[in-house]
Amino acid sequence: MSYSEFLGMGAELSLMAVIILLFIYDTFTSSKVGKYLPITAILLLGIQTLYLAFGNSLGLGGLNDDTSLFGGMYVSTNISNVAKIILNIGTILVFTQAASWVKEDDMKIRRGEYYVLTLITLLGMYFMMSAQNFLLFFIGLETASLPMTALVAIEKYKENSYEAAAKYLFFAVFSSALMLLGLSYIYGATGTLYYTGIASELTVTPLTIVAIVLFLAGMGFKLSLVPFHLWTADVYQGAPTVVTSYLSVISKGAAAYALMVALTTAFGSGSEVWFNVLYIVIALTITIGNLFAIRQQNIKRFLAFSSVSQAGYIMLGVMSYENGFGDASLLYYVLVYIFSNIAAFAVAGAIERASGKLNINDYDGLYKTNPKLSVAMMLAMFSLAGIPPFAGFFSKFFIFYSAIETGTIPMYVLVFIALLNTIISLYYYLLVVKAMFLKDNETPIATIKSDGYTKAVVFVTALGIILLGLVSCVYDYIYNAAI
Amino acid sequence: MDNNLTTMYIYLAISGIMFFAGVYGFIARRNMLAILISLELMLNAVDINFAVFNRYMHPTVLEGYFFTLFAIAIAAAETAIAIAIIINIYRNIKNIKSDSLDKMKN
Amino acid sequence: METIGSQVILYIIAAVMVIFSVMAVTTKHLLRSATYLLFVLFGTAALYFQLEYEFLGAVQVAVYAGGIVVLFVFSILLTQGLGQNKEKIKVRKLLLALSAAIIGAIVCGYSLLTHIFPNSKYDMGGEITMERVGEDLLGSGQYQYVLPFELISVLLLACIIGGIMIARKR
Amino acid sequence: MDYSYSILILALPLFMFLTLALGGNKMSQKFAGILGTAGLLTIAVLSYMVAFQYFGMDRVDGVRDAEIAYNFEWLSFTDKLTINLGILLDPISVMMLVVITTVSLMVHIYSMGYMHGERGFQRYYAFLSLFTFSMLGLVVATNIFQMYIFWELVGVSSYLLIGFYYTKPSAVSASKKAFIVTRFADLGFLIGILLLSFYTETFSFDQLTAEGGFFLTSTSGATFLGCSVASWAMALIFMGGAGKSAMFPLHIWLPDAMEGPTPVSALIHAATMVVAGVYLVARLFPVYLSVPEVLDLITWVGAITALYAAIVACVQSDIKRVLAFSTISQIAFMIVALGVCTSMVPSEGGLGYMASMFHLFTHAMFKALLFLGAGAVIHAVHSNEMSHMGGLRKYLPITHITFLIACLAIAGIPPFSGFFSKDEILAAAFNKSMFWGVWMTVVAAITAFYMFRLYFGIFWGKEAKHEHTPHESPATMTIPLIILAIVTCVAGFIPFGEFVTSNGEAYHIHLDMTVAVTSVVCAVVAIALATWLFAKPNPKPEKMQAALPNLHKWAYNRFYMDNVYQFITHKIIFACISKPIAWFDRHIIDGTMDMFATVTNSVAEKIKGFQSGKLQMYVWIYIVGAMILAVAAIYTFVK
Amino acid sequence: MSILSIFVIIPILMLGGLFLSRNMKQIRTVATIGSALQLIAAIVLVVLFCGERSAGNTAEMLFMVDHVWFQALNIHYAVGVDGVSVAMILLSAIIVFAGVFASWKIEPLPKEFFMWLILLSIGVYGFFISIDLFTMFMFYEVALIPMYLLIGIWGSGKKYYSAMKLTLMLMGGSALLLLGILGIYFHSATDGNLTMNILEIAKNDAIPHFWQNILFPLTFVGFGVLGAMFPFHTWSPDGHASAPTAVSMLHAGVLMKLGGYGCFRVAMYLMPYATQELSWIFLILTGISVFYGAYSACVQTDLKYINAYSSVSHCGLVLFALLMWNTTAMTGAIMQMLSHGLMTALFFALIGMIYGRTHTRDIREMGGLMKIMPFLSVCYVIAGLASLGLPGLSGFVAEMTIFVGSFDHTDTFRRVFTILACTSIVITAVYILRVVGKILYGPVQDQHHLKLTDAVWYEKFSTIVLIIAVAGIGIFPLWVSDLIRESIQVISERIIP
Repeated sequence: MSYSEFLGMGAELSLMAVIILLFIYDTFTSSKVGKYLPITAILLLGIQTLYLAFGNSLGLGGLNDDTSLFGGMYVSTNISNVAKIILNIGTILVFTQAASWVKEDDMKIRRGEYYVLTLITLLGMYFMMSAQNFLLFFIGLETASLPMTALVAIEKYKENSYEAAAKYLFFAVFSSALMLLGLSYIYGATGTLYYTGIASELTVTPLTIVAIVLFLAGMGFKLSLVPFHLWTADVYQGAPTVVTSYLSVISKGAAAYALMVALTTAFGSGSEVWFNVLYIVIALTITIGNLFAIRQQNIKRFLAFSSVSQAGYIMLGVMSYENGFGDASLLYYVLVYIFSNIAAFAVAGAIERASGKLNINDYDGLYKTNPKLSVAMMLAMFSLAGIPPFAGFFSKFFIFYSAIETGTIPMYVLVFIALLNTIISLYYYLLVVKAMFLKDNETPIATIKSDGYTKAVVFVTALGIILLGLVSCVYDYIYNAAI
Repeated sequence: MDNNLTTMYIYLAISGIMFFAGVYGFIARRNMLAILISLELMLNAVDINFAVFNRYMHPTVLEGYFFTLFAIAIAAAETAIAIAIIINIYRNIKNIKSDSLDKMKN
Repeated sequence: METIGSQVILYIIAAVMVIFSVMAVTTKHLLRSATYLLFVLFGTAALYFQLEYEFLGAVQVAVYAGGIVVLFVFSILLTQGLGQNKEKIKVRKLLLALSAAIIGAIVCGYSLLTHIFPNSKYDMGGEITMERVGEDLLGSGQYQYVLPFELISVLLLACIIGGIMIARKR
Repeated sequence: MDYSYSILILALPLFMFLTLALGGNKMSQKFAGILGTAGLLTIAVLSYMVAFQYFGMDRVDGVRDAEIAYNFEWLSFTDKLTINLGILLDPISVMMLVVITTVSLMVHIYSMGYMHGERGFQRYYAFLSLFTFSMLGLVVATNIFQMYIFWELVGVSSYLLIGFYYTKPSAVSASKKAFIVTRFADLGFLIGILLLSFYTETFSFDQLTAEGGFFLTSTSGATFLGCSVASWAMALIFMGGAGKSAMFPLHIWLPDAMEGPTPVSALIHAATMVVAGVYLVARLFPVYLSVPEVLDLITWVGAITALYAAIVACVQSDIKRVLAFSTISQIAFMIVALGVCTSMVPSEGGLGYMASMFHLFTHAMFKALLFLGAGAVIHAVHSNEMSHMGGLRKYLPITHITFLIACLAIAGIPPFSGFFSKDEILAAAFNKSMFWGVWMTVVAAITAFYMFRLYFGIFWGKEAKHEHTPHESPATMTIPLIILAIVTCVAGFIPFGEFVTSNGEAYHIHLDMTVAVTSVVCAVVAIALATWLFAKPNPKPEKMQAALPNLHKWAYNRFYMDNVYQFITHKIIFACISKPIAWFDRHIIDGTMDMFATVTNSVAEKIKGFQSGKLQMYVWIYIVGAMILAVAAIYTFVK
Repeated sequence: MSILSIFVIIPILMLGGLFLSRNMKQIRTVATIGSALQLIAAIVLVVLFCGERSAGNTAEMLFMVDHVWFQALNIHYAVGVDGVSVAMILLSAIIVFAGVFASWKIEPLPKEFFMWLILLSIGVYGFFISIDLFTMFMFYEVALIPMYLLIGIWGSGKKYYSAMKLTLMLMGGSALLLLGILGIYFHSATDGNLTMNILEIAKNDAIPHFWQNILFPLTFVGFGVLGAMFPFHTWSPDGHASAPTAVSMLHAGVLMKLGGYGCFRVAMYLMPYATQELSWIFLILTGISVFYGAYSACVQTDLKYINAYSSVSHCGLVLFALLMWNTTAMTGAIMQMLSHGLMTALFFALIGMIYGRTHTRDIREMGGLMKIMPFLSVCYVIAGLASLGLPGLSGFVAEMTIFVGSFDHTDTFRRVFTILACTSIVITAVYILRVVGKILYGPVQDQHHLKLTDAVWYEKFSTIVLIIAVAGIGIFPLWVSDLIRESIQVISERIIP
């Protein structure tokens, strides 16, 4: 029993430290000092991110490449470290976005909880991504989803918030029950829950097929893959915008990475099964997500369906697990997606807070009154749609690139379906642009005075959207970690 | 087929029936607490699976055993949160019917 | 290991569990549902005992039967007025639910039955001593679970925070 | 020999065009007119110099060598096929230079009076210069593609000049018609060029017409629809010529083209541009000789046109139209003359070539004179209709005399120039066969008839009422008339055969007395008939008209050729092709594209219901979806 | 840093300058100076290029620069030009320059307008200089998307619909393209050294025939959509009709050329086998385009629709000629691109100016404009004459080169289509003269029009620049054709077995 192994988990320990510090800070400070909580959270997380990024090269320890701890239950690699950094960046952005929200009277008393719970979900995701054992994976997953329920319900007296929370919770538990069923079959068939063990024991029988499908269904819930996505729109709409943006990017990104690790490591010998199931699921996800998005009027629902279809694109990276580009492209996609989606949610959130308006129609003529927000929103839309020179184009291209590299005709077909869907998606993204730039409005939303945090997040995300693609070092960084 | 295996199937059958009874309840019941009860059935059924597989198939190490143990804890945590939310809903709208949760739709 | 007696007991437990789990989801009275659930949970504990997982059975009884069901009962009493505790199920919904359950059951049953399990190694496990449970739970090697144990403590903490935050008045 | 100054013949008019077009608005009308005329005078002088120099040159081996004064590469398609721009001087091109510059000079002078005070006077002179440039470029072309280029340019200048009165709808539609019809013909020309050049791998005239059957050897064997490629190519090229020269059935644009100012009609639609077709055939004559079936076709087209136009001319009342049909008919004479040739040697069946060129030359002069005279008449009475004229000889003495001279010339009365040239044509036709001889003699007679009908109708007959007394035109207009009349009188005595023959050898013109006498007798009879009918006001014409109502009606309506075209363009091309295509595009093609959008949208609308907001429904879909996937996977992967 | 990158850098600097501009004057200054610099750079490029060539530099592409961009994915920022790209760059520079003047008084949001316009031009230049498939594709899409806003904000008529349709259809094309490009890339070498560099792909010539037959249609149709190939042309009439003047100019003048350029640079150059195998299908389609566009134009009543269909016809001719894959026809195709670009830009500029005055584009409601606005009318006639192929203007040389080249095929199929294509020149004359006759000539239709004024200086400047270019090519075609031919030869020799 050597507990020194805990010291090998630099990422998780440092995050835990951040959580504890924030917890103490929130609990034991007066409200006067307490108002600095947002910036403290951002700074602490920032420091932790820096540690993740540079700790190794500075010799701080705890971040060794390819550490396998606790009897192979936990593995930290360069690429998982990069994935954590990416999630951290996203979380920092969300926190920045949240800063002006938690200052509101209603939220003031719950801001401590907000930060602590969010970071705990993040911790759960860390474990989910580093897990090499389905028990740890499952606990990580639950750590990521159960506090999330509380977060969804955080504006608990708002009409939609509790409804969203209930839906999310029931759906989450139901899906984890199904996933557990699947895992139990896996366990029954292979006799172990360690990824490596499963990989060597797994044979394709009806039982394992059902197990894999159920596992996919469980993860499909987190990623909002069709047909497991139906909660998405309702929850996104009902949850506070800040939580929605966290839910739509960070949680999704973590799940995508964790799913990829699980599928490629544990279910590697059953790859033909999940490959084909995922194939159908991706095609459905991209298409159905888009079809639903077309008709949405509420911007948050709209973004929900858009994120459904984006999840399909992310999964294309999983499909190309065989080559080195798959995980790099997936993570890069997630990173770009984080920036684009947070930009969109930040703008939507700012407008919602200032005017209470959430309908796309209300955005008519927005450019006249709020040019900067409109431009940021437009960049986000273009990036999501994959228009160059914005980052979304690069991430889409790379994900298609990695998907096609497998070289089979079905992958060409799948990419083709995805490409056709980019056209549909462009249509509805342009609807937003149209509302903001093209339409005239008698009573446009009045000019919004944003505070520094909102400005910062909009600026940083917009900058990210422009630069992430053009500057190749980002992708290279991820790719070098992946190989 | 060896006897033990038959017994295992009995266990699996029980858990299976429990699980899908839970599924039935989840979809059919209107009361959120009833739905929660159904969920408990499902989780419980899965726990049985793990324990049974551990005992009958792979008894040398206790993986299923511990999975069950942790799953029970998670189920408890989940119930706590769920009940908190249900109570919150009750406080807001004075009922906990699942069909009242359809304010948000297309 | 298998004795006639234990077989008979198993069948009885099985019958009880099946009946009560079905009744738990079909009865119209919520309180009865909770009670039936309690029986099922006890039945599960009994199964664990049957499998010679005594510790597991004990935890089951303590956590589930002792904790969760009580929680259920309280919240049922809290949220249900006396007249409200009956509910009707629409036929359409019933059919939907049934179809889902039956399809699922058939798929899972088929897959379980067609899977060729190796011969049972029931006897190789031996008795689970508390020492072993303790060591495995807090050990850091393979098949030892200190990390999940620590993590789940965080999870429970988060759930407490979340639960309080939602349930408290402010 | 140095012909380097000949470049000025092309450069000057282009320069004039640019000057007048860009700076015209800044100039006074008078200055513009004088500038244009002076420029043209210079060009004319240069052309005469070229003619003197060229024809003064000694023959080599009995023929005049073609001189290529300039030839530079303009555009190269392949290694072999290059468009050169250059100046080719040979007997016919030099002859054409003289004709064009002379007539153009006359027209320039004449227009100063005729167009005096018109809005857009400067533009008019600019266009005239453009036309002169294009026409000169056409005749000196060294290769068929250069010819095509200038061919198009003359088409455009013609278009611009016909539409000079652009506020007049009839002028606009006439110009459009002229351009499109000739453009259609040019399509044939172009395809012909493509065919020809593909097989011969050259555009250049001297290679195409080189002796030794260069053309034939390279195309032998290739056939299409029963005719050799050579025949097709040459027939298509002739189609271009037929369009420009208003041969039946592509003639319909020319009568309408009379909407342009009358001097323009004189220059373009009588003397120069319309003979481009004849020139084209003459230019490629050695090649045509190698495809006799095409020559037959040419003869037939020419003969039919000649007869058709002559008949129609008999009943038209608009004097410019009569002249237009007369032009068509006369050009057809030249075409027939070329068509009846059977060899390169003038004395052995190659007479027609010389005759054709000769007639081209004389016709240019007297037809220009006729048009300019008609212009003077119109200038005086402000109308084109014969019914508004009559008895004008008193008021317009100079015009009257010169017009009469021209009429006699065209009727083929000696000693006027038309007699000599027409006589050669008839002789050539008789040489070919009796049939063609008789046919053309008849047409010649009809020519005399309608010309004198016209003459009497204008200058004799019943005097129409005039708002103010007609008066003779100013000197700028009469001087060209007089000059041209003089030329008409003497041109017949030019020993044309010395200069221009099919093979370049000198040929001494001698009259074939039988032919000459016959034709003169026929002409005189026809003139007498016209005199009897039209010299004095009398009811005889109406009676004749009543006697042959259908013929008159058909002839008057030009045998409904315009209606046929109208039908084809409006009812078939516009209504049956364009409109359906446009409809198809908007509704089927575009509709399909829109349909993708509509279908997507309506599918989105249809499936909206799945997002019902009901948690349990969601879960149902979730689990059933998962199970379906599982079943599908089991079905696929478990054998 | 090569001269080529200047074409991307100048517009980027312009974007910055526009961003900082405070008033109309500054905006105009930036736009004018920037576009003039581009034009100068383009001319300098032509001179340098010709200089290099005459100095005996026979490399396929000149001024090549290659920076590694995404190492792992073999994506480079690689630029280089041959004669064709040089010609296209010059074309773009001229049209952008004229376009700036044509939108001198654009309202509302002038700053944004110019910024989008310049962004569009970045895409165009970038596309023409790229020799890396990825950068090429990226610039291609950069050029497409500003169209949506440019039409949507500054357009007229049913602009939302048109803008959306245009964008979506073109994006549909680029979806096919992306698939094609990836396919090409992954078959670009047999030895595993995959490359995105067009020259290297061509050198390797490793794409299996089976894949060529799949990828060729993808890329060809992908680019063909932008080249207005039947039946994917319907964005063009609506799009052009709704677009503001400068945008129509740029779009018809330059953007549609991206399609043709891409067709031969990517589809045909890289997949010679499939070009031979499949060209007949596309010959039929493009042949239909030529014919169909011309006939449709005959009965339209909206000036811009007429021109749009005319563009369909002319651009159809470009693709048609490319598919004839011999040096002459392809040279003609490129010249037709130049010619069509210039004259359509001229057309759209004039239509915009006329529309700005009369507020109608319906030819039935106009007449006698020659009297009212002689300058514009004369220019319109010149544009018309160029369009119907008058010698001395650019249309003629291009069309003739095409026809002579196309006729070089002896098989009946191609012969017949060539002759059909030839007939389009007659139809062109019909619809051009119809418009000229209706709106410029004849009596004045609407008495209100009598008060209208003729062009002002910036409008005149814009049109004159274009007319000079049109006439320049028309009168001195040899240097253009020589410039293009050398580069085309390399490509056509790959295709011709």
